[in-house]
Amino acid sequence: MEPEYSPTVVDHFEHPRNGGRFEAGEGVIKGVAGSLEQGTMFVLSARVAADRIESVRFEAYGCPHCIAAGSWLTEQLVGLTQPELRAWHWRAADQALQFPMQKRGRLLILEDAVRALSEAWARLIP
Amino acid sequence: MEPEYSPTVVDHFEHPRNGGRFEAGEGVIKGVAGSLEQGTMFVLSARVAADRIESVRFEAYGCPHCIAAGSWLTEQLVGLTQPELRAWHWRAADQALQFPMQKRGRLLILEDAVRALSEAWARLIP
Amino acid sequence: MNSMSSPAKSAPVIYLDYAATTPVDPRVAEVMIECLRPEGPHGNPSSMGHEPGRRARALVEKARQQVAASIGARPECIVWTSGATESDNLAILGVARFHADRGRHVITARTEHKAVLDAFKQLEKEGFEVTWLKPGVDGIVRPEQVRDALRSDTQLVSLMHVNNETGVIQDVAGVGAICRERGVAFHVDAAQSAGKLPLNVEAMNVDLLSLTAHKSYGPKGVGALYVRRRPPLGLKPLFHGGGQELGLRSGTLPTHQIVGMGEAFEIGERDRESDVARIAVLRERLWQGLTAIGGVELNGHPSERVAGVLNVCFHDVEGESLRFALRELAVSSGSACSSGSDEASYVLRALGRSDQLAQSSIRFSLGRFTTADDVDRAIAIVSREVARLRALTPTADSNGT
Amino acid sequence: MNSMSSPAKSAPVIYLDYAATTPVDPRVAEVMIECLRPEGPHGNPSSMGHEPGRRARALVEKARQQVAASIGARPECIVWTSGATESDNLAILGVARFHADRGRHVITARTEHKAVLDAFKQLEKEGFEVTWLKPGVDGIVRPEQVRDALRSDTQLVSLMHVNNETGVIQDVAGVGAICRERGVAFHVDAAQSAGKLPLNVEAMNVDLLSLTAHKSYGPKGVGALYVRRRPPLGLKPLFHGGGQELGLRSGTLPTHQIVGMGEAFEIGERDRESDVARIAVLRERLWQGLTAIGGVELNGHPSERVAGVLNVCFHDVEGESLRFALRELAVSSGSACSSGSDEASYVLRALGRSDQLAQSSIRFSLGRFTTADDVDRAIAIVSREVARLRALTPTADSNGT
Ligand SMILES: Cc1ncc(COP(=O)(O)O)c(C=O)c1O
Ligand SMILES: Cc1ncc(COP(=O)(O)O)c(C=O)c1O
Repeated sequence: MEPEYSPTVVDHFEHPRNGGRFEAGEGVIKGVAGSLEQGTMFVLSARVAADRIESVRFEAYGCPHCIAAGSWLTEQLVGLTQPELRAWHWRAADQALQFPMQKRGRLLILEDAVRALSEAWARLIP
Repeated sequence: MEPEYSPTVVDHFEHPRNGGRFEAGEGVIKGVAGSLEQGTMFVLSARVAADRIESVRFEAYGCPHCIAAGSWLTEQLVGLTQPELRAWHWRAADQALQFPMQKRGRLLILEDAVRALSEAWARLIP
Repeated sequence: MNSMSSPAKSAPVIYLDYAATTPVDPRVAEVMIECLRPEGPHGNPSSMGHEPGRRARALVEKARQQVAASIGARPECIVWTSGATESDNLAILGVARFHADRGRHVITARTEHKAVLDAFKQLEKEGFEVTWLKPGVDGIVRPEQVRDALRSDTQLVSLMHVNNETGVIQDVAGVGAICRERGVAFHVDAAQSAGKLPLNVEAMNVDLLSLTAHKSYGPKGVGALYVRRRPPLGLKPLFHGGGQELGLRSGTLPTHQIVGMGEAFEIGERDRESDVARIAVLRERLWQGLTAIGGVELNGHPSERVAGVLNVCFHDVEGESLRFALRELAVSSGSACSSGSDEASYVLRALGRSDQLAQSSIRFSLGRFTTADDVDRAIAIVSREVARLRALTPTADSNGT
Repeated sequence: MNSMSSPAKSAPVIYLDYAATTPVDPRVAEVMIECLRPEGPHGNPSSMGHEPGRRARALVEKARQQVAASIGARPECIVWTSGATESDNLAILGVARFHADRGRHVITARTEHKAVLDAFKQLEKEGFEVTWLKPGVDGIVRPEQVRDALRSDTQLVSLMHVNNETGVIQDVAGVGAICRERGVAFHVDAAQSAGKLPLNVEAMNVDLLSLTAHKSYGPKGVGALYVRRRPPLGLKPLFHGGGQELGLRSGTLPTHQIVGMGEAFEIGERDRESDVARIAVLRERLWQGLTAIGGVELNGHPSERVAGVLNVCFHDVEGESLRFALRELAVSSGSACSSGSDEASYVLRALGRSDQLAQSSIRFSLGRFTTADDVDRAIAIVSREVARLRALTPTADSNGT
């Protein structure tokens, strides 16, 4: 059976928000997880100012749910503090995008990317 | 496969000549062979005058080839002498009506009826 | 060899062979034709990855519901096949082979369709023991016969609903109750009953039910097997491949055929009562006409029969000549389904008819498009020809030389 | 669960999935529709006792000649089936089971259609030993591989003519010569080659050949098996019943389906060269358009392939997203015939493609009704969507955390 995609997934897949990445530089952090070989990979990059995330970009390799999740996430993370970012949980994406059960593992890769992002931020702060 | 019938068979089957039998009486002879149970039966009856057959009637129970053979025979036997009748052979009917191979046995029943007719005639002559 | 078998007569033949196959209902033909058009749902129903495939699939699933509804089943219990022959084989060989280690005794009746008989003969070759039930002279197998034949190692009982030659109806619900009680799988060949009798797999306690479209105004070459799913019934497929139909029947699903069967079965069930009522009247009219000829007898039970079928034997007329004489009528002798053998019908023989009477039997089967005029012309032809042939039949006193 | 899978986009999809199934050619539909009309040949082709039956039979036999002529066979060697799945199973299980006592070794290739693979897997369960030949990266099994695999107890070799996923052509004549020399039965699945390549069972030394109508502009649900008759080849039927088709395949013959297949095959052979020439041009146009995108590779041999099929893998695009992005195109990934599983194509895996590349492969298959405009629109869509998705693909330097 063809997997079924919710309207939100279709919308983000068709019109991804904030695709791409920021040039490395002042206030730019990056979080990567997964790999092409694995079939799912996320690259998140964010520009932070003071203690909040200002904007986020994503790259993704994966199924439409993954592409949509990357896109969706870039909007969700804006304004978060570092502790808020660290607390981010995959369930938020699942609720919004209704991942099919057998694809949930891919959300954990997304969570890993967010965690990597928050760690990069942590490294930035001191 | 449906058995195939030659035009002669169809003609005689559709328009049997000389169906029925003569009332028993002076100069009337009868030859019977086969039975209903067997699936094939012929009753030949003939009116003889001097040393020739004057006319023949038939009854038959059997497949279309048999009905046709009975009908056809009534025309063939007219004018025969007793020795000629005795010499009658099933091949004549086979040639005229093209019996399928597996039905040839039924012609032997017809030959038996002719033989019985000729024997009845022989019994009449002395 | 001269070949000269087509009727030289001019009038079109009167079709009274609905039990062999029916014309496709124009309403059914219409929906099939839609499927065959360039703009039709030509995708492969297994190609769920694109719209043409999903469009075809949706139609297949709609038809599945139509067929399921007509037998009181859930749609997921319907497996599409190429016809009742395949359905019978899938049911019988499938269940017996799957459960072979649990028991090798199976039961059926001598008057079943060849598709059932020959599947059981195949099982015999594979080491199964078959009990061949003999019906009474009325053609009916009593449920007690089944009860008596059941053993601890019995795996399967197969009994047809309506006999294709005589139209006699079996008490499948009675047999179903016994089988269910004993936990034995029960298969019913319902090729001849769809659209003629109410069918309900639950009420009849049926585990497997064979259907075909072409006896019910649908297309030839498509059928279905109902397979009980709760509790699931193990079944070995007859052939293997793409895994369609839950692996029970691989092969590309023929959308137009399935759509035709669905429509035919929906119409068949919706119009069943009025169809049956009309056909029963015509059948009665035919029967009255035939009995008036004299020397005719009905084959099979006088009342436990479907409306459309009348199997009659004619005394004192040889079978082949009778059939040839009646070639303005499209009727049948023996089973039309077994390709034209000349043997006496094994079904009528099992009912105790002599070879000779069996051979002089004709099955008249009426259907949705039969008219009173068809029936009256048929009566006239039969009366004329039987009289003509009987006039040539030697009378009893001629016997012996 | 929200279900929301149908394309929201407006334009009708571009059908490039002819290898999954073709639309019915209007000329074929026309002769089929004639059969479905009330005044059509609605009799049962087995009812040789009456005119409606004989009329249907005559059409069935005419179609048999049409199909036979298209493969250089005598008509009596054609057995009607429900499609290539059944034909494959009848050939493979039929021959192996019939001759099981003479030897239990059989040979096929890993890239066969599921209908062949699964029939061989069934043989394994029945105690046969199967040699699974591995093709080269070009998809081709060399005849010498077959020669090397032959043993004294080899019963059967089965090799497809044209692969359904890649379009690659096998040297069946080469394999046929070897099998004939060694007296081993040789089966060819030609579902994908009829109307695309010349077919001659004599010249190719083929003993059994599977055909299906729905890949060649005929209806779904009908096929044929060519079975060599001189010397006769023993074959066990898959199912049993009325004894149609010389006992090899029981069941009422579906006149309209068979007539459709006959017409489709006659047209297919008559128009083959012009069809192929036209389609080859379109295929080349498509290939040029796709290579211009960059990062695309052809799957299978570059020239030993039929005109209509182009199986292409796209680097740096994930498969499921690619397919969803291309949903304005009716194309296929993996085999369309195995009901929509998400696994990587076993055919492409056998050709040495990684799971990932196999999953990012798309089969474009063109046919009689494909236009240059279809191709140009398809190129535009693929270019746009591949570029769009690749823009989101992380570049190599992002690896690692
Ligand atoms: C009772 C019964 N079972 C099975 C069949 C076989 O059906 P099909 O022709 O669809 O294979 C028929 C008729 O042919 C039948 O009358
Ligand atoms: C090579 C090949 N063999 C067999 C089949 C099965 O044919 P059918 O769908 O007619 O059963 C197909 C396609 O489905 C095929 O492409």
